[in-house]
Amino acid sequence: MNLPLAISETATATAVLFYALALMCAGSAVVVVVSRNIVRTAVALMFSLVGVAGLYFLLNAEFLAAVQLVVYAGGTLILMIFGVMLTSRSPTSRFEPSKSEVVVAVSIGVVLMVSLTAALLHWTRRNPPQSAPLTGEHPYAVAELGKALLGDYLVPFELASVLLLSVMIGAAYLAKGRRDLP
Amino acid sequence: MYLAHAHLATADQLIGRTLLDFLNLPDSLVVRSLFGVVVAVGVFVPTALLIAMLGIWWERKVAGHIQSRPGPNRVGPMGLLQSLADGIKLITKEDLRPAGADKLLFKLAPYLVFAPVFAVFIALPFGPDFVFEPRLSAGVFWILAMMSLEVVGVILAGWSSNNKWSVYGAMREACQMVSYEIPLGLSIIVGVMAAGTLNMVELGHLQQGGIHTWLIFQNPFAMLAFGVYFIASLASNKRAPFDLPESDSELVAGYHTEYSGMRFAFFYFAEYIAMFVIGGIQAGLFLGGWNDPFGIIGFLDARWRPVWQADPTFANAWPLMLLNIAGAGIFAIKCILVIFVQMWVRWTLPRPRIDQVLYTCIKVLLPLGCVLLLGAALWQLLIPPMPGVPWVDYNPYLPSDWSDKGSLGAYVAQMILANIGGAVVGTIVFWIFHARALDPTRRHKKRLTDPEPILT
Amino acid sequence: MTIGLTHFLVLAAFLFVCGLMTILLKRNAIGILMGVELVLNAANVNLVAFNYYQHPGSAAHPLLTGQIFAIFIIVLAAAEAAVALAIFLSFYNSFSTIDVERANEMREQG
Amino acid sequence: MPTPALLLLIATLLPLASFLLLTFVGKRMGEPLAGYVGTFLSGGSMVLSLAALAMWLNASPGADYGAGIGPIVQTFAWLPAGLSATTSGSLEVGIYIDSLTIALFSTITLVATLVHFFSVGYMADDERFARFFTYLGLFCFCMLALIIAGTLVQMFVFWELVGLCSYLLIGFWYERKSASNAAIKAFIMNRIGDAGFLIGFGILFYHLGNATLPQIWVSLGRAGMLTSGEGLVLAGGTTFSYASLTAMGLCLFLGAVGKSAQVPLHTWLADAMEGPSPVSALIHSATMVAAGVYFVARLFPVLTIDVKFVIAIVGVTTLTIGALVAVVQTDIKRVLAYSTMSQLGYMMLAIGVGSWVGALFHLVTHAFFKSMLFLSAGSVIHATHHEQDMRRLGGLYKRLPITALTFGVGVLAIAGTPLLGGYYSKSMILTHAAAFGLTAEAAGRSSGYWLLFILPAVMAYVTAFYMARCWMLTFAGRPRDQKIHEEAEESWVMYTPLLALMVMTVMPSRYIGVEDLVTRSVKEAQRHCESIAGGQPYRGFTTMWPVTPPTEAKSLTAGDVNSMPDIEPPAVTATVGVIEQATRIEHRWAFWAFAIGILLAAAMYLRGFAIADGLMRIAPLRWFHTVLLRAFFIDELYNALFARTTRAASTIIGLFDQYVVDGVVNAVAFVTKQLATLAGITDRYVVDGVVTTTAAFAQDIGAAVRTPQTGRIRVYVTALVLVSVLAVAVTVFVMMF
Repeated sequence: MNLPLAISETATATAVLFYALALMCAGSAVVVVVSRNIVRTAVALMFSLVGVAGLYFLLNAEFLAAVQLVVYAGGTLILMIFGVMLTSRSPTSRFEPSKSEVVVAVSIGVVLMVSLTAALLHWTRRNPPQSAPLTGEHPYAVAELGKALLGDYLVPFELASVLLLSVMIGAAYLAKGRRDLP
Repeated sequence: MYLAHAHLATADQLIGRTLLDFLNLPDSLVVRSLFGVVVAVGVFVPTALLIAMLGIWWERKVAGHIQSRPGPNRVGPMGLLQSLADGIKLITKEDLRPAGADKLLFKLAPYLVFAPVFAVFIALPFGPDFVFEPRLSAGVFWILAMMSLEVVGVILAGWSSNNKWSVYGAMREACQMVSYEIPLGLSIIVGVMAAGTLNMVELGHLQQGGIHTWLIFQNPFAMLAFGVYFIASLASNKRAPFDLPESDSELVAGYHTEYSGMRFAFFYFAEYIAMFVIGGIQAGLFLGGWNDPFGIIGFLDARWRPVWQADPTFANAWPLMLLNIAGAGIFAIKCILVIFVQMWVRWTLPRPRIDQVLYTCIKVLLPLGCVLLLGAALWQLLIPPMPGVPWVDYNPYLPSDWSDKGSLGAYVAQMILANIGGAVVGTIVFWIFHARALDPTRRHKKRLTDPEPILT
Repeated sequence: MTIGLTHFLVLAAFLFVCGLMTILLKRNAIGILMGVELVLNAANVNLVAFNYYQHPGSAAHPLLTGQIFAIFIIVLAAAEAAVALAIFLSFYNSFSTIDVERANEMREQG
Repeated sequence: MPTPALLLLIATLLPLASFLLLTFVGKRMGEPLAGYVGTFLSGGSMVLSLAALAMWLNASPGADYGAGIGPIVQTFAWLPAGLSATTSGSLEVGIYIDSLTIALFSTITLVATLVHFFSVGYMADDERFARFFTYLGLFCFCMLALIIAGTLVQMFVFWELVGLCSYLLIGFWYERKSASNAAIKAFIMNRIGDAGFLIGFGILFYHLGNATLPQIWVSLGRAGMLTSGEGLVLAGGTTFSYASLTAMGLCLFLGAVGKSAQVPLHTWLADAMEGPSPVSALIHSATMVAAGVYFVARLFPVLTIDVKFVIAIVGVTTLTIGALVAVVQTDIKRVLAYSTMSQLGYMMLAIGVGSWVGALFHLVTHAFFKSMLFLSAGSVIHATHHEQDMRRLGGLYKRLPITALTFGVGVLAIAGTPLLGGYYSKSMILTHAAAFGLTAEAAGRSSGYWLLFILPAVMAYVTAFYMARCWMLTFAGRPRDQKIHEEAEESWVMYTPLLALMVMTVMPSRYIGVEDLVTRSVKEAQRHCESIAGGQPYRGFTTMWPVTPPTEAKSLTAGDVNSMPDIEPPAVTATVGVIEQATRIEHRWAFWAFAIGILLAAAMYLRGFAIADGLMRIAPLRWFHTVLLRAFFIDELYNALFARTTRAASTIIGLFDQYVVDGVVNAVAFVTKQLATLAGITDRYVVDGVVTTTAAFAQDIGAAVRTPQTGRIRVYVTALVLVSVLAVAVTVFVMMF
């Protein structure tokens, strides 16, 4: 339903969407940190990943968003939940971190967040964006991505395929376990 | 590439603009958002529910006929309202929650199953303009992504039920789904490669020149890829014979053993809507989308659309609207045919073991998919396909148009393949009716299993 | 209000911090892996946002470096998750637990 | 892509498909299905090649390719790598297809298919049946890819790969020590040659980059007309001096020496007969060893005069040694191996004297009759349960009539009987050698140049003799081992390919167009080079070198002028007389070689070894026999030169080590020991005190430091993160304020 709209309205729509998605990402990320149940952690992570996929949509990276959903949410996360199922004796098994660890981790987090935010604000004030984002029809069509992947980035692409092959073999070998031993 | 950009730029505007003009509403963000919500709630939700209910009814009818019994026939004409009655029963049922279940996840899971399947409707093209978001440049991939999210809900349902059968179902679903996504993706790529686009609307327009321009008949590998996709989609939607996650003879009801009432209904709805969606992908990607086998819709579309684009008034819009409605009907028929085959398979074939299911995927479908991908790529390299949109850039029936662009080989090959495909389907249909005609039980008017009439 | 690069960067920073804290706090190995995934996602958001706002290229030749980096990172993350889970399974087979605190056999005892 | 090129590419890839298929499911297919699958795919390759041949011969007049019209040259960017300045910056691969390519494709695929089929019978009951066909498939793919290659990079890659296949197949029965030794020997000998190839290729690459064959021909086309001290000025302005051209040519030729078993790297070929007979037929007679000749022929325009002279000399030496040694061998396959070596020498000689067409013509005819001979020998060996020694054979024509027939036809062909394949090519080579002598004489050169005609002519008699001897000893006379004789039987799987090859040999090669094809390929290459060079006449293929510098009046065409009416280089008229004269000389001196040699052998070996044993009583002959039997002691020479010297050197170094070095070391040790005693006393009292104190200190520190080494990974991670975060925080705040 994309009729030509005034710029300000588009910006408002983007802002609304961004804050909604950001809330989803950040909220689920907090749940990931806080939750004591590993399966709930995984679910929260899924929401966070889906939120990031939404952000990709906002950034005109449709294909990347779909990749994020297929590979991360549909593949990696399932794998992790599968791992959880295989490795936990009871669904409620949980290991609590100690009080001191919580204190240390939280203080690290706060310090890092504060310093990163400060640096970011500092940096953006110094370096305002030079070029405006592209708008209009299909600025990042999938075809362009495909051409880039099989053109300029051919060698990394091939390397990644080799890596995946070796990972596949390695993972299969590791997970097979040592059945020859008693 | 052969992007039908001129079409896309306006495709989404036909309905929106015409309606806004008709209702005399201003074009603003609020109105547009409201419009989107109205379409989603007022059109898609009822459509989805209707599809699911009709699907459930039809499944029971098909099962009945395959097993030589009539199926539901008491509630409404031909038992059509049976699903509605079941729905009412489910709503009024108690919503049970097993002790020791993870309450939050247990409640969340049905929605997680249902929501992604519903989200697929964003990209499904019911007609050249009956699409919620026509400019989704990664449309096919988006559908794949959404279908792969569904599995999370299934796994959580199984896990949170705190029931061994459910967990087994969930684990089976996990490994089955993660494995089958690979042949699924590979076979889709074969189709996509023949077209050169991922956008569902573009795919539809590229196939509007009659049956021989449908992507399934682009090359022999696409035909086989269609088969691979069909099998893999059965598995990824946990349809029989790959219904291991809920296999009722061993796992009670698998991952949804503990569910009842409306939450159970959600799982059921999701399954039947997913069947429709899978049919929709097959129709849109391989079977010509909303187009009829003779290319009439495409021909009219190519005639009328420029008129409307030049002068976007309601008078010029309604022929296109009618065309869309016809297209939606054809699309639905194609989906229903695919669903019928799914059901046919379900009520015919026995269920394999989980290791056989994975064997089928890893050692049969996956290598086959790779070979098909390679073969399709080579085929296209050797026999260049026809570039451009049928009826817009060329006449799909005129060999001279094809040979002008050096694609005469593709014309011949596609014509041959289309005839082969038609012959195969025709043979199967003939055989079915032939077998029905020979069925001894049909000679009697009344079957042994027919129910006694209810005496009033 | 216009959404700019800074918004995305701050969000990514927050995700990064959350991921880091997950790594620090979880004793379940798979939980740690999830933290790593969160960290990688934060980096991806950064890359794509930079691509969109700082180096979009021209309409005729859009630059896609950031997106391509992100794709590679997703691929690598998937590979890493596969290997890590295989290691965890084998760890679980030897220790009957997934608690990384128990993996301290390399330490000199006593 | 033009259709013939496409067909040939698919024909190249089919054996690869066979290789891949059999690698993965070959064992499951088992015997004999795996063999038939390999045969089928190879046969498909053959059909495609023949189809390409037909299309090639009937190319439409308007096309820019076809027999006598022009080659198909296509290049593809393979890897965007920014490698060289002369090409588009990416490593390119390409194909070069002319009549020669297609002729060789047809030959190779035909022989390969028949060998595949033969092997189904020959390798029956072998435990690695499928593996054999896997290797054969890989070899065929590499060989065809080598033939179709358009750049030297590709040539090198597939050159090495055919070497690998040769190694694998020679050592196929690696349980036998001799087989695995022979494989290693072949590999090492080839490695010496390949080192030369690589160096030569490096010189070429330095000057021209990764150029395609026509580019090389055009850039260096005048190499054959240079005299020492001159140089070629390349397009980039750099100069390719005569010295480096010669060095390049010699190095590249060294590669061919290794592969084609020329002196001095020839010793591996006879040992390579340890491999199964079909392998000998395919690799070590028809295809791989001929690849060296093919390679040198492809590089013909860039060879300088000196290089060609060396090639001619090496060729003559090889053919002489091979023929002489073959006379006394008693192992049926070794006779054939030395004969192969000798025939390859003929080809090399032909290239050396500028008879480009003769060399490649002979290559093709030789491929047919020699693979037939080897397969016949294989049939004999199979029938006699792996008996290869002719002293225990004899009289087999009764048991193996068809094999005797095909072997006999092969003998006639190689001896140069008129109307058979070998006659035309051999007489062409000899004619050109004679023409070479005539030209040299006319130019006032030494009469030693006539040796390049005399030795080959004499060896033609010897060739007929030893081949006839081989036939007589195997098939004629009385059986010398009754048991072997009675058990011998031939089967249809084995003799069907033999008959097919016999048809190819009996058909007069001149009239089935082999020579014509080869001749036309020169014309195609010339036309293509001329179109690249902007219409200038190109004479890289048509110079004959002893007349230097080749002025317009004296230069000669390489091929038989009469069969190349379309090419009219300026010097044709001047050469007609020479060629005719040379033909007369050749007819007078070498025409009856086949009859004389065969009759002599028939007379001598009619009663087995009786006459030969009589001759052996004469001492000088016996000595000569020993020299020949041990192949001029070249293996022993290498052993003495290289192996023994190395061993002797190591012994000497060992002695030096033992007495000189050890003595010094011992003396030093003694002194050290005395000093150490002194130092020890100091140590115990002074240093130890300090050390003990330090150690105690270090231990305390270590204990303190060890505390955080908990072995718990999360603690480490926390510490790591803590420090990094602190660093980030400090940096940020320093930056801001």
